[in-house]
Amino acid sequence: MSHSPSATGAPTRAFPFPGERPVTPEVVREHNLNELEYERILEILGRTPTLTELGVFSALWSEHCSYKHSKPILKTFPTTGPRVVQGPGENAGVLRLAEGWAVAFKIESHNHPSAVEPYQGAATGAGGILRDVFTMGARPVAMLNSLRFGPLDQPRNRYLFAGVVRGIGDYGNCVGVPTLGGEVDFAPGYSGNPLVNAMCVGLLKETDLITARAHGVGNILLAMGARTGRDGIHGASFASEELSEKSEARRPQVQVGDPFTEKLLLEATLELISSKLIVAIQDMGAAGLTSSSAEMAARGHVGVELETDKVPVREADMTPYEILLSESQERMLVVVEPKMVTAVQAVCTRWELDATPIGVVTDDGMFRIRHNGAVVAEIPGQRLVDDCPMYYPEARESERVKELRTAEPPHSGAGLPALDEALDLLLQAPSLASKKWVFEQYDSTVQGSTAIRPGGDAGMLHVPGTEFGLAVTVDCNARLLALDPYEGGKAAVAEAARNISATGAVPIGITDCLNFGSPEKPEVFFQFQEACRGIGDACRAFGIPVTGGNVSFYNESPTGAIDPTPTIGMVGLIDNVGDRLQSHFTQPADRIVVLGKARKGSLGGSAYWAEVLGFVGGQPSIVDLGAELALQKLLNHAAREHLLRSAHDSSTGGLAVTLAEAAMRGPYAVHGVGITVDLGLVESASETSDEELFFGEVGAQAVVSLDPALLETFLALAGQDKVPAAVVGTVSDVNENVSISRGETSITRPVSDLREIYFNAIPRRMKQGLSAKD
Amino acid sequence: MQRVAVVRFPGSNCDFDALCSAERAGSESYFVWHRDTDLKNPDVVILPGGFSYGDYLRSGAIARFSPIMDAVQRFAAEGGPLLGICNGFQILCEAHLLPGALMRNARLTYVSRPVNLKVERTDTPFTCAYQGNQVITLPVAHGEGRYVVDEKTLTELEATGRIVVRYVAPDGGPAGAEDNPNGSINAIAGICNAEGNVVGLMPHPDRMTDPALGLTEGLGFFQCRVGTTGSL
Amino acid sequence: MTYRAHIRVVPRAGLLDPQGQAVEHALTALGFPEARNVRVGKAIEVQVAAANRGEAEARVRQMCDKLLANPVTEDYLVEVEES
Amino acid sequence: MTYRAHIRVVPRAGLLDPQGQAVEHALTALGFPEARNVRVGKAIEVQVAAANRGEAEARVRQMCDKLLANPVTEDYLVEVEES
Ligand SMILES: Nc1ncnc2c1ncn2[C@@H]1O[C@H](COP(=O)(O)OP(=O)(O)O)[C@@H](O)[C@H]1O
Ligand SMILES: [Mg+2]
Repeated sequence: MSHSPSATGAPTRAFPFPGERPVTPEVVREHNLNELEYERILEILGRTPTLTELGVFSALWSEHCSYKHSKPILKTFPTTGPRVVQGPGENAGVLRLAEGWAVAFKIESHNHPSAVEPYQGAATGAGGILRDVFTMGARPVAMLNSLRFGPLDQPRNRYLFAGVVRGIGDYGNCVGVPTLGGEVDFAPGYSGNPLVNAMCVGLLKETDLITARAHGVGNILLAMGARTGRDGIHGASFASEELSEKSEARRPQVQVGDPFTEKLLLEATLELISSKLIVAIQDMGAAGLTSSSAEMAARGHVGVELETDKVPVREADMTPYEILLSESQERMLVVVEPKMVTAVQAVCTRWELDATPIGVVTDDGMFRIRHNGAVVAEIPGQRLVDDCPMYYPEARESERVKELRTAEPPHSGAGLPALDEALDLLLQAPSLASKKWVFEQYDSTVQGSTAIRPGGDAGMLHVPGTEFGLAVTVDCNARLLALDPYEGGKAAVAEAARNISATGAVPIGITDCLNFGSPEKPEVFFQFQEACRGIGDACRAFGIPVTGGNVSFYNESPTGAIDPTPTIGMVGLIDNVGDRLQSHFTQPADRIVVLGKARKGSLGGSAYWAEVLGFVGGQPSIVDLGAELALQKLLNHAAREHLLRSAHDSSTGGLAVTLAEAAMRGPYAVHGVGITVDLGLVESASETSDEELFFGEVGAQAVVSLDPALLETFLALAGQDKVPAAVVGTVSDVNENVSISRGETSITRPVSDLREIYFNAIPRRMKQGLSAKD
Repeated sequence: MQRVAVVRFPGSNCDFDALCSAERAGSESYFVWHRDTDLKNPDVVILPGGFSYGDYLRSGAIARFSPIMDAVQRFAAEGGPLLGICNGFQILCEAHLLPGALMRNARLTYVSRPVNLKVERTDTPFTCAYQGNQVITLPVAHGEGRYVVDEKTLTELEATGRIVVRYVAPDGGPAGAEDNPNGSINAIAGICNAEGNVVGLMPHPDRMTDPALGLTEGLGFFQCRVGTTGSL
Repeated sequence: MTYRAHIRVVPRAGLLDPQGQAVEHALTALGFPEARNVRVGKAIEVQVAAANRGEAEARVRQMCDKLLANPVTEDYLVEVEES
Repeated sequence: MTYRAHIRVVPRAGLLDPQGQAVEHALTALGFPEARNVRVGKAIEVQVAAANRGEAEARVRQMCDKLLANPVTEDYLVEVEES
């Protein structure tokens, strides 16, 4: 072993752990490190790494931890603003609210683990995002989830869907955090590579905010929570490769979640933070002890020395390599002043948790690991975390997509199904149908502050002891992104903002979960780059920051890359929860108003073409960010003034589906209501075909209902805010017909039939109760 | 002002909900940790909802042995008003303070939704604020809420009016399959002991007490004052 | 001596077993029509130190009576083997 | 012939078993300190019609592979007896 000084000047030396394999080119490849990266390692160490060191590098330099393909692009997001307390880079972003309150929120993917083991994969995904939020000192008050699966007619997809939903539910329900929203979409591209994105929202007093920066040379590192087993070793690099036979083979031992221990960790962590007993705390997530210790040290510009033999383990004779890379769940790494250790341990004991000293903060900047005294890894810490090579891959749009944008659906004119037939087909498509089957499995009322449950647009909670509330949503229409990633990226932010605004709240920030295929494919990287540009532009137009997020690349299965799916998680603020709007029609004789315009050529990438004509193509609508912003302002304004009885944003499926949803009302309403609507009155209706008018996905559209007596005031307000507003009809009595017309053509269906279709679409397909694994 | 003790087990997650519901109803409420042995002379004791000990093995099976439970048993035996909500109800059954058991929902999945309930007993310390046979809507959220009990006890419960709340149709009529969220026998949602001082139910009154939201149908469960029976 | 106890906790005969029914349906749907009377319960494995098998079994039964099975809804079977 | 199959589905060795852990702690607290390595899984009973015991067992194993056990997280044991 050479001892030539490393580039940092500090000579590093480490001895292979007895029995450890020597580092050969094959071993390097097994660790998903390329030549450039290995060269860099040799240069940093000035010698050949030990296997333990190689494992550490491969984990921290995996896409998941290093963002080596995405960092430059992510830098283009707007991340500042008057509310921003903590932007990207910490466990979660934090925005200032009022009265000393702040909100911490973050979204994470757990796609690959869920593809292998849906129940545990999804459960541990929920667990991880909860920890990201409570390690900031915030109490989790809401969860959301964004899911993608292949079509439900394949048993494997039903198995994954059922397992994922049960996993998310069992975990969040046990910890006691209400799930207030989410989305589920089904498309062929996700067979074999489902997406499981979980978002958590937490509340804290700004004074309790704590960051994961180790400091104070001589301070003690404590391992807190569950013992360390061989779970998920190399999960981080596993998440950073394509799913294949090979990855099946080197699949890490499955991580098993324990929500009970998580709940104890949550309470103990919040108590430790609010009582100011600790210096810093970080969850041992991807790459476990390695990333948590290395990142906390790098952020604080200090070194760490860990003694892996002191780490409480679940299984006999674990090697330092295994202990460092284990992804056992429900573990935290805590930095504590020596004089505080016993006080901290007392709190943990009360919550029936272990807290064991396993290392110290040092002043030499080294990431040093000892096992039974011997140094098995010694790496300059800052370089370990910061010096992974960055990549600027080629970006080129695929020719196929260009062609698809200009393609036309097979049938047209006479060949088209009747409009009411089309509406039925849309309402029974699992992607559009009610997600009751899903959200009934999630506790949505625990903590007693739920203002709006799943089933409308955004969810909402009341911040106890104040007047204000938070609205939360996750949205992404991947079909639009597949056809036009830039407009699709804008559309995802715009739809999330419409969902927030439809409740009367004002958008204040987003977190994003960027699910894409392999960035090494030019057409995928093009999608990534363009989608991010769209997201950034939309946020700038709306004046809201991106406070953090997560990148999930390599979502590829034998059938190729998934549709680009950058899920947008958005938080909104409503000054008085009493002003909130629901999305369903309530009172007979209320007037119905369509906000926004109809547009020619608004069927590109629409659900109508996809679900009814089986055609995915065309140019999606260009998102008019100015019109979106005007609509957001109007809805918020009208809610404040108590002018509206309901508001529902119009997106997938267009106006006909939006009106039907509002008329059917929620799953627990005894009956739906009838409506009589003439869409011919919508602005620019004359320029559109019936299909474009009824099912076009235009953007900047919403459907509201209100007391006739308030109509004039509201229309005046809409005029001021420059939002087209057309009084298109009225709400009739319960159980009557949903009748939507333009001139001669019309849809007329009993609302009870529509409810039957819409609410049973998914239960019908999931009947078998238990689905086989394949 | 009455004192309400809320017992916290590891895994309780509706402990704050119960505490602040009691406060909203004008009580002085405080937590008692499951390892304590003294309830600190309360007027009322609440076992809150949640997943005590993760609900591992059976809901409430492990919590029932917590050190505090001796004091709870004594409090109940002396006629003290004791309320078990959701997991609290499961613990009361495991501890034999109430008859029967709560098993996995008939549909096998966790169920979170609003349900319609008829308040059939209004002379308990927790329902005296409601009118006889009043129909209220409260949320349920549980995986193991299917009430089962042997024939003999069931007959006795019905005969002696010990069904406190029952799942019903929206119009107050007998529950159909859709109205009974877990397949409980006789659509039983909550019961009381022979003396009427111990009440357990699966639905969550503690989640419907926030005036700011205008959702206060559950507040009644926390409004009775010791000694009062019949409506306030 | 240490023994390994295999405990089966099953729903009381006569009691509705929705899980068993669901499994039976699924099996039929998957091409196992010959599967009948499916019951689903818990399998619990415990390692116990005891002077002899008889004592081991007696202790395990106490564990079942006290904690592992709910007499209202469940029956249990215990098998003990040397380990 | 009809046979009765007793299937035990238990968490894979090495995998965390939170439920087993919780039960073990509870047993210790309840005065059963001799209880160790507690694992909690599923006990499934199935009645099958088959030509002979060998076939019955083979079919039941197929049921386990296809539906009853999750190979990623669980191991299973099958015992078949005449009924
Ligand atoms: N996975 C899920 N978890 C919780 N709620 C969900 C989920 N999927 C959909 N929902 C809820 O169902 C309602 C409709 O969802 P969606 O069809 O995505 O509405 P939109 O198209 O307006 O975003 C929303 O309230 C949403 O929160
Ligand atoms: Mg919406």
